[in-house]
Amino acid sequence: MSVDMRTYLGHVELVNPIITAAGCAASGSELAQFFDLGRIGALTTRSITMAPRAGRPTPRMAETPSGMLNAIGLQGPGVDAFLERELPWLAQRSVRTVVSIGGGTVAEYTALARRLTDAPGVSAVEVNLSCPNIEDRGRVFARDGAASAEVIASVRSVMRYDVPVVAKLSPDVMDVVSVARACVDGGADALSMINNPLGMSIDTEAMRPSLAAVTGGLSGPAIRPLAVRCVWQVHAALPGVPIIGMGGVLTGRDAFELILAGACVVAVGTALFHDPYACLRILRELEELLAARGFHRLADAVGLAHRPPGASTRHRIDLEESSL
Amino acid sequence: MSVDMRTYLGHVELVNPIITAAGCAASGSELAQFFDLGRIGALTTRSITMAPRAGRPTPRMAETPSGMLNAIGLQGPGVDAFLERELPWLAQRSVRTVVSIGGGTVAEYTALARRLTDAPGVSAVEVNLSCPNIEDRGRVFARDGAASAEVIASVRSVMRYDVPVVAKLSPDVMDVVSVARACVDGGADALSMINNPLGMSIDTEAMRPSLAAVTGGLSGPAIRPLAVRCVWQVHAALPGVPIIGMGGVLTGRDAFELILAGACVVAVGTALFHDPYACLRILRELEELLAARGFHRLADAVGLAHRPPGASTRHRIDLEESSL
Amino acid sequence: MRETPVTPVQVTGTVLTTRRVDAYHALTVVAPGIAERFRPGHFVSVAVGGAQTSTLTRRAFSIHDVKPDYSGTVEFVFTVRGPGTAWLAERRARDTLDLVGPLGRPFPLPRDPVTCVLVGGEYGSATLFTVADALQQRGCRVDFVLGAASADRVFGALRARRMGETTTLTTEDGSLGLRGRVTDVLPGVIADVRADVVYACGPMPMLRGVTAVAVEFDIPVQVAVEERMACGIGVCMTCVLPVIGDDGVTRMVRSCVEGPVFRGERVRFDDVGTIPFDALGAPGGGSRNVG
Amino acid sequence: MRETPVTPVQVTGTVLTTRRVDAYHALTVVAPGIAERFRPGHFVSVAVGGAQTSTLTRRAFSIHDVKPDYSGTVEFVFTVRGPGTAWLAERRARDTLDLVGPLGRPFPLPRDPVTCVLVGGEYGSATLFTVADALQQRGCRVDFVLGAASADRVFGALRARRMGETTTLTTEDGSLGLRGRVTDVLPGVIADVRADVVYACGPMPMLRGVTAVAVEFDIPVQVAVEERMACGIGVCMTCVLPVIGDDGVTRMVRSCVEGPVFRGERVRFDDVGTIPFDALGAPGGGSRNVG
Ligand SMILES: Cc1cc2nc3c(=O)[nH]c(=O)nc-3n(C[C@H](O)[C@H](O)[C@H](O)COP(=O)(O)OP(=O)(O)OC[C@H]3O[C@@H](n4cnc5c(N)ncnc54)[C@H](O)[C@@H]3O)c2cc1C
Ligand SMILES: Cc1cc2nc3c(=O)[nH]c(=O)nc-3n(C[C@H](O)[C@H](O)[C@H](O)COP(=O)(O)OP(=O)(O)OC[C@H]3O[C@@H](n4cnc5c(N)ncnc54)[C@H](O)[C@@H]3O)c2cc1C
Ligand SMILES: Cc1cc2nc3c(=O)[nH]c(=O)nc-3n(C[C@H](O)[C@H](O)[C@H](O)COP(=O)(O)O)c2cc1C
Ligand SMILES: Cc1cc2nc3c(=O)[nH]c(=O)nc-3n(C[C@H](O)[C@H](O)[C@H](O)COP(=O)(O)O)c2cc1C
Ligand code: FES
Ligand code: FES
Repeated sequence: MSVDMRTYLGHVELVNPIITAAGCAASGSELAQFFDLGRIGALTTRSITMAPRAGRPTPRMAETPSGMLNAIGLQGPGVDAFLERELPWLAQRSVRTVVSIGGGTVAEYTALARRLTDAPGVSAVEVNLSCPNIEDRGRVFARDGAASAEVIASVRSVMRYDVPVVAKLSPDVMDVVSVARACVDGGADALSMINNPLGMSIDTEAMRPSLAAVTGGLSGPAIRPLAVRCVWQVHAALPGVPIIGMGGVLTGRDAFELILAGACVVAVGTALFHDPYACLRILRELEELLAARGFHRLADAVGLAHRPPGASTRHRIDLEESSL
Repeated sequence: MSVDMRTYLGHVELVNPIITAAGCAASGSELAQFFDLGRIGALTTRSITMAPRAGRPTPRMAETPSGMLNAIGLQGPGVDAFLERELPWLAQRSVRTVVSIGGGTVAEYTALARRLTDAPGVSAVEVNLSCPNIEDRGRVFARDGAASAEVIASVRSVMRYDVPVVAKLSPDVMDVVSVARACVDGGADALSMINNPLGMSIDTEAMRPSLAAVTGGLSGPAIRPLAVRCVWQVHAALPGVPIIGMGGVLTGRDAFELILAGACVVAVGTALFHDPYACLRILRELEELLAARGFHRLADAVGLAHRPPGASTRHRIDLEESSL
Repeated sequence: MRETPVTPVQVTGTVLTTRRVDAYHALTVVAPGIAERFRPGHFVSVAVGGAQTSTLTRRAFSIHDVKPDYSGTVEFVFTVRGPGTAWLAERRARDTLDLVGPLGRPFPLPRDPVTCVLVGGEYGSATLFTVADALQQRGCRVDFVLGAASADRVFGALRARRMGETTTLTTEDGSLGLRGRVTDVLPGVIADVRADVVYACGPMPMLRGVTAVAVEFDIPVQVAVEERMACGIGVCMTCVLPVIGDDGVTRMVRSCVEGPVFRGERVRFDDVGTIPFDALGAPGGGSRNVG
Repeated sequence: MRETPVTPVQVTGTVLTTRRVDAYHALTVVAPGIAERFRPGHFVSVAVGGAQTSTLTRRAFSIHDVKPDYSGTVEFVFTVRGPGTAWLAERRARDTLDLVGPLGRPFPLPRDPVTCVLVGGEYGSATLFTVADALQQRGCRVDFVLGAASADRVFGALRARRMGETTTLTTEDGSLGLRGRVTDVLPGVIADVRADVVYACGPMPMLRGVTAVAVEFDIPVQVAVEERMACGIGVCMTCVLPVIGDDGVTRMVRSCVEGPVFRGERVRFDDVGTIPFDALGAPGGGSRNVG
């Protein structure tokens, strides 16, 4: 039962494909109480912003069927405090760290990237494109391929060549493949999907929106079918681009589903709220599933569900046609 | 406990706001075994096409967390058989009928509408815009405001003036409000939302897509937060336009949620698969909820969650600021 | 428009007994409205997972037995496959269960006292005993052929031995009866007993094989198929398979309301999972615009 | 970065007993790891709905009691509000329950044997008895003020009478003790017993009122707040409220890890549900770019 679980984001090797999703693991120290963060592929930070942010008013959360809505509003300490306290804490413990960044203008994203360039301990930068573009009437970058590409190109141009830049996509678009392609053309080394689709719920007692912010991001198993579809479509169109898949992963089976669709890394978000050990459990379950199906390497399973109807699994594995 | 449950789609009065969703009640006779169809607001037909259609291969269904994926492919008897057998059956029983139509070109939608013009028993026409536009590389009409508006304008121009034309929108767009606005500008008397977002699941045993059609439409409670958000946004932007809300309604509470968001009619789809009596149960629960909260008229609850933070419910009801 | 012969009802029944039968679970549920309307071949659909469940679609199970106790009980037999059946396996006496039934078109019964071979695969055998009962009441001779992968998955062997003139068992691993499949022994049984008709319930590949045998002997065969179902009442269109109609035209028909029982030779087994090019309404097919 | 003083653990505990206490349900669960780490004021979070549940977020409950039986049990008391608590109310002895705990910062205890008034509202009272116990072990005097809407919602009146020097009860409908709210009687109690410190747990409006009274008397007050929580372990950022830090700066702090116990006067009760303009990182606030 020894499966080679290593995977790659660009040139960065991760010991295994299970990482935390942005904004779902706070500063890292909270989860470190439960397990050694070095045992997972990487930790993704919350989306770091230039200034400290107090976020949105409460209620920030509402439960929905097999999911939840959140409207946190990128609460965080700002990049200075992040570089002073949170990143060094992770670096000291040799935790592979994907730093998520969020901004309101291309310039702000770029400035953030510049601040990260010399910081030790940045394994990759994930660009959270689901932020309102204050120069385009608050339209979210991720909904517009050109705006997304501009952010990515600018971030890519200032980041160190050996730090992959990951573009995080939203499902709230007409055609996720065209946004993905624009980001790759703009220089993205990898893609990450999906960020939360926009949802809403109403408190039928108060007869008001449940969230103070009215709308919020939907997460959890409810959105997994959207995540699988986005990963599938993008992997089919851009088979060479590494994908971080996420959206409603609760179990090893769910992670395997995203891997079969084309993800080479799987991020766990909402499941962490339910089970602080979720990442390790999912990793174990995934490894067992792979072993039970005779895989020697995780890489051989990536995108495997795309093989043509007649083709057997063996065939694919023997030819080592992995998409990595 | 007597609440006035009447509601209006344009000038068409429905005895109550609970109707079936397109494609979820087959020809009507199947549900008629369980209850008198005259007791619900209306029955929406499956999307009628010009020619008979065999639909998609099986498996056509996969269960997902709090939802399901379907890829039926508009299986149906075609408009001739529909007009010969299904519509007369409904008309004989005085069942209010919303006829859903689906086509591959503007011309096909228009031809369908023309066939319906003189048919007795058509209360309204719902235009299923989530069909691939064969003149635009299969891009779904609903994803493009201009294409949607063109279909609506053409259908509107041939339908009798007293039969409302309802545009059915998809959540898989960058901005549902702009598509809604285009449809209303094109002549839609009402809007219906949401059709199924595109999803996918993979059978991790077979390591293949669960559906023969690979992707399918996601329905059920999982998508209710998307439906509430779309209804809310469109009602906020176009407060005078009647909205048929749908997406994951299982209970009277869920219907009330969509009504508070701005729907004046609520369609029930997937819930019918779980509970053949769903429409009547939801209607009863909704009426009880309204009565318990002191409403005398359903109309007073429509869009009520939009009232400004300070405003009380009473205020709204007293001024009869209903959005109908 | 074909009317379903029996009007189904929805009932919240109480679980009376639960039992294990080798590899299977069996639940007996008090459901008078369903028991009273039951005819052999009917199935029920069951809501699973309880109040806050994330599993929304009903699960279909053939009715194994109905009894008059407590104004009417139904029993079904199942194997644990996924979350729904796992949840059902945890039910205990006095729990409530939401059932809709009886569903589907039952097995048509011959008018005359003919000789019938009843073929069951895995839990499919569970459906056959009420059929056998009805046949015997009409003076028919009944012979059983039951098979499964292994001994613990052959359902109802004892009861078959009690009821049938002959009972032939097969297992793929040889742990009970003859090693092999039911289709290996079926020709012999048909010839020996001079069968007039075959009734079959089991996995689709078995039904295909059984149908082929019956066709070879030129005797009628009634099969109860199993397709993925979301509603069981004919409204969702997920459970279709290609079936040749009386007019010779292939249509994608719903197995929940137009089946699950079909004349075997009418089912295009080789084309299940596809839309045959000559089916009514097939994409680009010649039958477009055929009413 | 503040470290949570106690490391929480996740345990799958067995329900030992279930009981009704007036309007409330109480569950005792065998959870040695949690019981052993417990300090008064801690809470647990509970997974609800079973294997296929659609309710994904954990539910938070104050720990009412811990006992050494079966290597350690914890008990919590709850009222049925929505689907999660409805499901919990259906649990029976021997069912298993997935708990994470102990969570949060417990009540700080005074070094000296001072006089403490413990104020509880509704099920908030359930938290106070382990506090009272710890205080009495340090030689403190304990007086109770418990209130609720009606008699059946006043939790622990009997136990308070046994443990406290004095116990004052209030109900809004006058069905038990004095008609009114705890804040109506609290000034009198504080004055009578010459209280040195107040401990409070209950609904937010009550905590605000209790804090105002304590501030008026210029004595410290420790309140355990209740905010909507999704994770309970500090990773989701949903449970924040504006709290003034030692440096005088208001921050949106997580009540699950930095609370639920706070010094009352530090909580900006009037601004709960908003981002005060002067909070660190408030939109457009003067504190932008403050590290
Ligand atoms: C007419 C009919 C009679 C049946 N009788 C029996 C019986 O007597 N005993 C028995 O053990 N099983 C029977 N089945 C199969 C049974 O319905 C499935 O095993 C069961 O639905 C699986 O549910 P699950 O949650 O365990 O699995 P999952 O795979 O998680 O089910 C997911 C979804 O797929 C559907 N599904 C999955 N497999 C099947 C299947 N084989 N047939 C239909 N729907 C499926 C379920 O209804 C559900 O909607 C019958 C099926 C049909 C159509
Ligand atoms: C630190 C703390 C201690 C608590 N102690 C107790 C206790 O001892 N006894 C008791 O009866 N209740 C207690 N509560 C409140 C309890 O958590 C809620 O009543 C419960 O979560 C409601 O769940 P539900 O499914 O019944 O309701 P729903 O309203 O359906 O819950 C939906 C979601 O909102 C959250 N939620 C709803 N109300 C609250 C609330 N008031 N506080 C926190 N989250 C909420 C739930 O966790 C869930 O995620 C406590 C809350 C906190 C934060
Ligand atoms: C509470 C919460 C906070 C989140 N914060 C961020 C964030 O700061 N940046 C980001 O890119 N995504 C954020 N996300 C989105 C997640 O990273 C993830 O894309 C999404 O939740 C889907 O995965 P899940 O279903 O496993 O949670 C957040 C999600 C949640 C639930
Ligand atoms: C099996 C199935 C078939 C459907 N067929 C159609 C259709 O023919 N035309 C259409 O406009 N919508 C169709 N829909 C979409 C529904 O009408 C509805 O918009 C959607 O399912 C959301 O509602 P629900 O969650 O209550 O099912 C179908 C949905 C399902 C589940
Ligand atoms: S299962 Fe729904 S139509 Fe047959
Ligand atoms: S509940 Fe998640 S941070 Fe407090």
